Amino acid sequence: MSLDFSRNVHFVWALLPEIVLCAWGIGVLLAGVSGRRDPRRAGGEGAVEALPSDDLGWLTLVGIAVAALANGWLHGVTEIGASSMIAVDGFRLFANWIFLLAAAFGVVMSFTYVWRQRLQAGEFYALILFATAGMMFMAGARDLIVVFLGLEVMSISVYALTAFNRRDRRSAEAGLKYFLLGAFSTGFFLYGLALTYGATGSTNVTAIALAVENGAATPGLLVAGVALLAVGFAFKVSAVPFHMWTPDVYEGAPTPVTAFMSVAVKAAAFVAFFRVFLVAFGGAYASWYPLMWWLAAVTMVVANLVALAQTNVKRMLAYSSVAHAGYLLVALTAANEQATAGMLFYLLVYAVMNMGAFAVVLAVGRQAEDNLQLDDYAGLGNRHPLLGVFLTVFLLSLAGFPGTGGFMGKIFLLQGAAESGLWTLSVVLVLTTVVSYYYYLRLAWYTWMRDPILDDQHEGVFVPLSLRMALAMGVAVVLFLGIFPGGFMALARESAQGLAGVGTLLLGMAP
Amino acid sequence: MLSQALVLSAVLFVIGTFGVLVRRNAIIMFLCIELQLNAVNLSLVALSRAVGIDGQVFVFFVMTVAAAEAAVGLAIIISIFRHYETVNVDSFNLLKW
Amino acid sequence: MAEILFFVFATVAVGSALGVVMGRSPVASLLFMVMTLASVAGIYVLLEAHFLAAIQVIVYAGAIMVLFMFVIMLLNLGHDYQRDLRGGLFALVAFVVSGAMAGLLARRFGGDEALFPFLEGADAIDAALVEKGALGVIAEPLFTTYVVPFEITGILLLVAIVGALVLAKRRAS
Amino acid sequence: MTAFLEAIGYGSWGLHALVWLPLLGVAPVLVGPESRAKKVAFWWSAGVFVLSLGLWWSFVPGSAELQMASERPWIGAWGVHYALGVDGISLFMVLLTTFTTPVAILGAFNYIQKKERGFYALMLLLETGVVGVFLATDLFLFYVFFELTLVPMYFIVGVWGGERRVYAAVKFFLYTAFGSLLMLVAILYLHARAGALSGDPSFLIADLMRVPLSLQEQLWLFGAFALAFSIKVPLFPLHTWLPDAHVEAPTPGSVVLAAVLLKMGTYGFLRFLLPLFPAASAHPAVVSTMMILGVVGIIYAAWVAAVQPDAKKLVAYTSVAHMGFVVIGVFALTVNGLQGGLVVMISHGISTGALFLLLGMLYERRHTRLIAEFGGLARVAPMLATAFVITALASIGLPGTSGFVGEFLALLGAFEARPLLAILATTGVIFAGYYMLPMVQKVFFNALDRDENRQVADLSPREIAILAPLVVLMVGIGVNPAPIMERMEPSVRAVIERVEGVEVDLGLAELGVRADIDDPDEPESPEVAQ
Amino acid sequence: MSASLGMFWLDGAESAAAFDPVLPGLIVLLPLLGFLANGWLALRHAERSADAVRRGEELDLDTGGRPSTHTLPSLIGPGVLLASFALVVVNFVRMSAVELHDPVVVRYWTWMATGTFTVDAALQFDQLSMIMMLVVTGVGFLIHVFSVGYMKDDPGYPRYFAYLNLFVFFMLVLVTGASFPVMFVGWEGVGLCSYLLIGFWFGDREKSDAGKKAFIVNRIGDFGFLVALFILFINFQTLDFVTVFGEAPEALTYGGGVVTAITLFLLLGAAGKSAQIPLYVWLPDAMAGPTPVSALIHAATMVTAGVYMVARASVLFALSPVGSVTVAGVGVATALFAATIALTQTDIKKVLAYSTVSQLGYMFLGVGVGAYAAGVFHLMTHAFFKALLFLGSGAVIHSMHHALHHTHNPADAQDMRNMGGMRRFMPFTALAMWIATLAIAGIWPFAGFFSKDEIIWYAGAAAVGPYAGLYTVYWVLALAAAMLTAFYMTRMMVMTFHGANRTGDEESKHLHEAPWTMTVPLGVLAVLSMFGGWINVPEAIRESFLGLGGALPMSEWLHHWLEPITHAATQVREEALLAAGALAGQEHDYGFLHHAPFGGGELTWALVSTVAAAVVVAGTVLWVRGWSLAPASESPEPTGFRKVLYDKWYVDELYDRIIVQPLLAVSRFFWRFIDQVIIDGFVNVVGGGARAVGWFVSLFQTGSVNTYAFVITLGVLAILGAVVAGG
Repeated sequence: MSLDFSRNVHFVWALLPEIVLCAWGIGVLLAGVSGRRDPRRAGGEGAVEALPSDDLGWLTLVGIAVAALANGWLHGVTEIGASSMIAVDGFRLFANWIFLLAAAFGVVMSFTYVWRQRLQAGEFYALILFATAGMMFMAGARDLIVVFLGLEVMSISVYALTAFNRRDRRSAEAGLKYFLLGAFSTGFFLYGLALTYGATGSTNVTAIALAVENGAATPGLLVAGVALLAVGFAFKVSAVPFHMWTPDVYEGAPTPVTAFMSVAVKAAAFVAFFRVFLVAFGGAYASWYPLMWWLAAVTMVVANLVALAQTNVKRMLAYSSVAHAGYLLVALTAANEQATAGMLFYLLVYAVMNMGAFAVVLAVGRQAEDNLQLDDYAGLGNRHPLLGVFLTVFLLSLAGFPGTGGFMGKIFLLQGAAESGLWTLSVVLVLTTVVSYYYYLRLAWYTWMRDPILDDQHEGVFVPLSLRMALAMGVAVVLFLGIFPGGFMALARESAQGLAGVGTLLLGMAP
Repeated sequence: MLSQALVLSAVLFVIGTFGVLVRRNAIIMFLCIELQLNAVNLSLVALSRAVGIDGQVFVFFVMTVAAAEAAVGLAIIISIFRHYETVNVDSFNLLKW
Repeated sequence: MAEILFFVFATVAVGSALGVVMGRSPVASLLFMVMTLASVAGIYVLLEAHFLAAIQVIVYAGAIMVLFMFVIMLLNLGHDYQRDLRGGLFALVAFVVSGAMAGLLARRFGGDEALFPFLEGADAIDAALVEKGALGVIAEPLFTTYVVPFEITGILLLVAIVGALVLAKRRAS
Repeated sequence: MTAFLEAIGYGSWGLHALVWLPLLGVAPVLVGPESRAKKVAFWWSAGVFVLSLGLWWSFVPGSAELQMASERPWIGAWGVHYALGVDGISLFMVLLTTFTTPVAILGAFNYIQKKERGFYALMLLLETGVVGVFLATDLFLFYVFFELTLVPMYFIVGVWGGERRVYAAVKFFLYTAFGSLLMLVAILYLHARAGALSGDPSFLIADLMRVPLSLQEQLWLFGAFALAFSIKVPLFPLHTWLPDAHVEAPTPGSVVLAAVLLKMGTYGFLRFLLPLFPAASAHPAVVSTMMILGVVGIIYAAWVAAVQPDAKKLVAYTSVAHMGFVVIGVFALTVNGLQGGLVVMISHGISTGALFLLLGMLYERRHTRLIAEFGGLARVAPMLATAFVITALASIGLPGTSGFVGEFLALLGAFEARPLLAILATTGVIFAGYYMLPMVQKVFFNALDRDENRQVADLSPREIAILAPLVVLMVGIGVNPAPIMERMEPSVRAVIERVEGVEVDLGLAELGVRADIDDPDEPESPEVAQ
Repeated sequence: MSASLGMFWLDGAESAAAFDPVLPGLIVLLPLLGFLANGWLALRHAERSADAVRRGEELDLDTGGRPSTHTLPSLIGPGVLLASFALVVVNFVRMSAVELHDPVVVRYWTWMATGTFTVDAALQFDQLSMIMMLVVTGVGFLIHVFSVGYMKDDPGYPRYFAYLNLFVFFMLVLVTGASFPVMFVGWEGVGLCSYLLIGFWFGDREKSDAGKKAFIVNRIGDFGFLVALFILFINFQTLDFVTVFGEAPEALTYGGGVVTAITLFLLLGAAGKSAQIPLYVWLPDAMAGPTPVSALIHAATMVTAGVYMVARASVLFALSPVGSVTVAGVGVATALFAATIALTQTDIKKVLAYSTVSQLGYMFLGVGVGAYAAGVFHLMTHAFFKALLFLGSGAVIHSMHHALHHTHNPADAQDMRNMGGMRRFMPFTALAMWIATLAIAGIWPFAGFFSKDEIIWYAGAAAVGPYAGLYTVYWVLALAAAMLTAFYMTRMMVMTFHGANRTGDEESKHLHEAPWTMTVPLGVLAVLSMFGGWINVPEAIRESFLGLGGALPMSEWLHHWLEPITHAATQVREEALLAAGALAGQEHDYGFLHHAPFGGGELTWALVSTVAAAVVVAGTVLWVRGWSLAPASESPEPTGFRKVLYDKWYVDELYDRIIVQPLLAVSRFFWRFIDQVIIDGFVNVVGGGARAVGWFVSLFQTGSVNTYAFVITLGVLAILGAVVAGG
């Protein structure tokens, strides 16, 4: 099927996955509030034996599956005619897969958590679905205003999700911080949007690109707009120095939410970041290239160094996710097709490995916010060997070790950097990777090389079957991507083809 | 008048920013953020004079967003107030370092 | 005339914006905020955005600010007033930083219309205003070109409602 | 034998089996009961060793070509190949690995008391990694295996190690990872250059060798590669991870570490550093630097070893000294030096591996490694003492043992290149006695004045089975190394010709023409000849 | 030996014009087999005794059953030596039957082959190696036999023979190796055996230390040896003797830097092995080993390896006057220096040890002055009389040990002050040792007279070419050392065998003559010490020699026998001297050596020296007998210069102070400071620094939203600033 956006109804087809998700979200919401289930009755903390009824969760999963079907269907669809606000290209669809994957993983992780924490399941799952829809809007947006609105749908959902656990002060605190700073950064983003609009006369990515390349854009406003938009995106991808919220929010948010947003929000922000900067501002590469260079370098260095000092595992993983943003920024700095494909591939791998790691954190935390300190992981490998192995694989992948998807992803990014001749940045990347080894390995050594703590607090680590399967699949995917990355790499490469590659044109500008 | 309006919006924006930096009261911080959004709206309107009507449409969207944010944001503030009995952000420091 | 009005509005806007920041109580800040919004609405009028000016006053100053007020009342913040304005070095540095930012931004807008040589300019808009009316000029793109964003705002509001509902509900136990 | 191997098609699947069979063995080890893990692992690795022996016969001596080579695309878009092959250099490294692994596993039977399944699984995983390193003919594949070896070793040291095991494991890991990651950037640079040159990216060494690089580039890349390999070797002053890792590692870990992991560094010199960056390798300043570092390593490590109170640490430092011989041999860039270096690698693998096994046996008996705690053991454990003395002598290069052949040739080769440095290095012969003999004396000789030592048991049949083949090899290679050397000579010669032919290559490359190094008819410009 | 076998080898010798060695490999292999057999027995025995030790019992040879711990080693050990010796004799006879000019090289397999460097596992049979093999296997066999008696009750009996056989194996490899590397195998191998045998009683810390010291000091020499090899290799591209020595005169410049370097490094190697200044210090300590070991290794064979090597490489030394004069200088200095120390020693084995060092110095002097045959000659005679002296002293110690053991007297069995009058208890030993003493003192017509006087004579006569002045000094010093030798040897004999017995009344009852296994070798060696020198009677005195005159087969037989080995060197020297005009006016027939520095012919000086030595001997006997000696426990400490000599000029202390301790200190410094503080410190600082920086930066994460917003604003400012400034 081909879509012609001169007919508005075609937007329905183009946005089918989003629509499915939104509709399903409303459905889940209604199912949730129809009150068949009383969370207070269903169980409580301490009652581990009885499995909760996960029906809402499964319902959500079905929704995600339907959206996935729709997304798959879109692969066979082509755009014709003038480019519209909504892109139907591989880039968007690949990103959608990542969001859906993350959402599904997040939902599976939440099953027991929602029940143990007595959260309102309907709203919870609905917000996940809405957030996912928001991300999809961002990924498909070819108009800054759609990016902005997608961003807001996503953000507001995630703000709510972060503060969702009303019984937990940390959750509320995280929610507040996230919200205040998020809104603050939205201001910058919006300002950037306004200036870009003023400079180029449009918010459509294609139109902006045209204006920028023609030199028609007002340079004075454009650079300021670019800078402020970069700030907005940098905040969402949590690049240093706009990362300050990340550790606090990741630590405080409910673990499944942390897992979800550490992956999906970052992915969505990056996808939009790439589309806006590579397509719209491709012609102004020279002006934002040093910006990204420094942003990437500073992010990698600071995040990895600070992660060294963490003793809280969630917080450590938060810094780790900041560091990964740095790696991805290298791809943005390289700004070529290879790097873009690498970014997509990396995000895919990152989604699996990071959520996997958080899933283990969740299990060790007894489906709650317990046992988050490094010390609590002492001897985990002895008590729960399989969990230990899973954690180790995910950590190795995060560290970028051969045999895991993380390695291939990193190589992909480095290849992109190489194509643009970013050798210094590559060196920074690998050196900071060495630093990151330390803290990933530290978790591994607590897991395997310390004597287990045997006390009540560490009893009751409980991994429901669904999560267990998800973990196993995650490990399998991580290893598969590490050993046979070819297929997905080809897909990523194909998906990245739609975006212009500008980096290679400007070789030799490396500072 | 366009330039002046833009300058004014910049000034308002920066005042909002400054407010976020120096106020401890979460609600006032949020107010300052609203001020920023408002400043952006002003520049959008001003630019729309030069660029086209789209800018005014955007203002419409921004207001919606502001409203949505206000709803959720205030809810979060209420939620946290229930824990701390205050909205002073310096009190919220379970999460740090 | 317009120029003078602009400067009056601008002065009031900046003054009351400063009032928002410096206000001694949340309620005071809120009222200053309303004043700012109103002055900006005035400038909207000067910029021929009449519909937005109305929305600004009705929705923004009227509805959203009232929501703020409710919350302030609800949390009874007027009484737990404390000196929440940061002072000292932090404020000084913040001021310098903000000032620098303002300078940087303002420098961009130095010249006048010369900034936008390629644009149709105000005349086109004035023409459209005459043709479609203040409402039509916004409504048309809103429901044609921007129908997708418009629908997204629907989702956005839904999300906001759900979120607010979940978060502000009384504690479960 | 050769006919039999041909009949079963060994040439086509042998290498793949050698790489992947150990990995396959992880499954039965993990699935079976804890108590059987060690036996399964041992017999499995012994089977791999038997299989690897086929290499000896199916390898055709006298050829510098890669043999049994195969390649198929792995990651097509980047030109990454799953390419394996064996030549005279890697042949012995592979055999050393497959030989060492079962020996080390056998040596672990009593030492490893907890989480046995995990341990033996990691040992097999490690074997896969190391064999892969030695067989890979694709730089990317090599790097993957190179890094892959770190993880099992990290856990072997960290989980089953001594008191400061975590410190040692992390130090080991970070040190080596630091080097190899920088090498990764260099690899990618090389790859980018190769891709830009031919338009068809490839990581195959053969393709990368065609990339014309300026001297400047070569020096940079050389630095990155050399750093990675030098840390692995380890070369002074990058060696401080080694004593810690060795002391803390469990016996089998130390054995594998010393016997094969360190060889990955020097193997990297031979396989990658010299052929890929011939101009940099032959650069006088580089040669001098590397050789000086080697010499310093020899002397410095010997001295430091001599004052160690911990026997295992002592042996660890001797590794540094021995690898110094390899380095000076390799960077002498002479046929003698390179072959000497290779023989030292083999010899060091056997003798130092044996020393670690022996120290492990001592540790199992006395639960200490402090030299001062021992004394007079020769009276109660004559077999142990005999084996130890023979091994120690092989280690310090007594003629008639493998150590001598290697060191002699390495020094000879070094002398051809840098006489003064070689003379300094030769003092290592003296200092070898200076560190080794006092240790032997204090442990096995002197008075048997401690009651704990009086009860030390002699070798068990299992331990004899471990040590006997090692001792036989030490003496066997010492007496008749020729079969080994005739197999490695053509490959070594090819490396040297590559390095020596470089200036031709460079000169023409600047004119946009690439000289075919292998073509002997290529006219050489006169200034190149000298 | 059956007649048919006899026919076989004689046939071979007659029919073939060339020398065709009989079972050459077996000569070398037999001791190795002996080692393996004995080694296996030793391990078995050690296993059993280890059990005993664990039970807290004492070791006993009977533990393992006498046959396998004693009888078998007693048969195997000397047996393989006897067989080897027989084979050597057969080959010697066959070699003497033919005119052999070029060495016969037997190749077994390629040892090392790199492509540019090849060395075969090959043995070389020529006149020199034949002489050496005769000495090694012959004297070796006698000492093995002696050991059977001497070590009879030692708990390590089979191990002892295993080591001894291994030693002979390596010694044979050393003397027959056809290339420098193969020679080096033997060279280090004997060092190893020396190490093992010195520390044979390893339970004793000091003995163990002595073994270690020997090995390490030897390794210093080996370092020199190796470097010499490297230099040789780059000049010849091979290390085979035949090629190197064949090409040397053409390939190397006479007196050039290369050959000088080669010879000096070789000298370092030789000095290590042959205990010359400055590396002699290990040999006196090596007396810690069983006495037969001292006789075999540290007197007769191993320590002469350096002399053998110089003789083997005579061409090279001839090419380097500097090298030669250094060799000679080191030799004579050692001879004199060691002799002075021997003057005051009271330990019988120490006296002999320094005497050995001193005599080795003579040999070095010999090969240094170009008298290679003379050096080898002295090597041979020295093997006889010094082995005899050691074995004799061993018999005495054995006896003393028994006596002291019986009475549980802790006194030192080796201290001569505890002896005295021993000839009454062991007359045969006394007689044999007197013969050896006269031989070493250089009294006509004992073996030592011929060999030592020849060396001294050549030293004097060498003062015609380069460094004539130096050679003259050497000559004087050598003469002085000869007198000292006569003195300290006589002193030793008198203190041991004459005067009153000081062992103790009770103890003296247990002193007795040694068993036959010990006395028979003494007897044989005594005969050799008597007549061994006659194989090389100088031409000048042949006619008058004992009136035997023409009855001797030939004068200077050894010279002629070694002619094929040394002629190249002699030729080089002569040509050089001729070219320099140094031989102008000299009669030029066999050699160039006809006059001593102060005039007088060979005969004159022979007479002078023997008379002088005889006078010293006689005088000493009278003087020392007059001393009032007391047992060691009652003797006062020596004082003054005597103490300096008694404490060996404090050389060990000096070495300890300037080499060993500084080395240890530097090593510790390297470890504790460079390794742990600098390098590891750097590594840890980097690691710790990273963590500290991380910690510090994390402090900005105050938890306050204002701060976060502030940082974000700073970031915005930075970005805006950069972009605005840039754009």
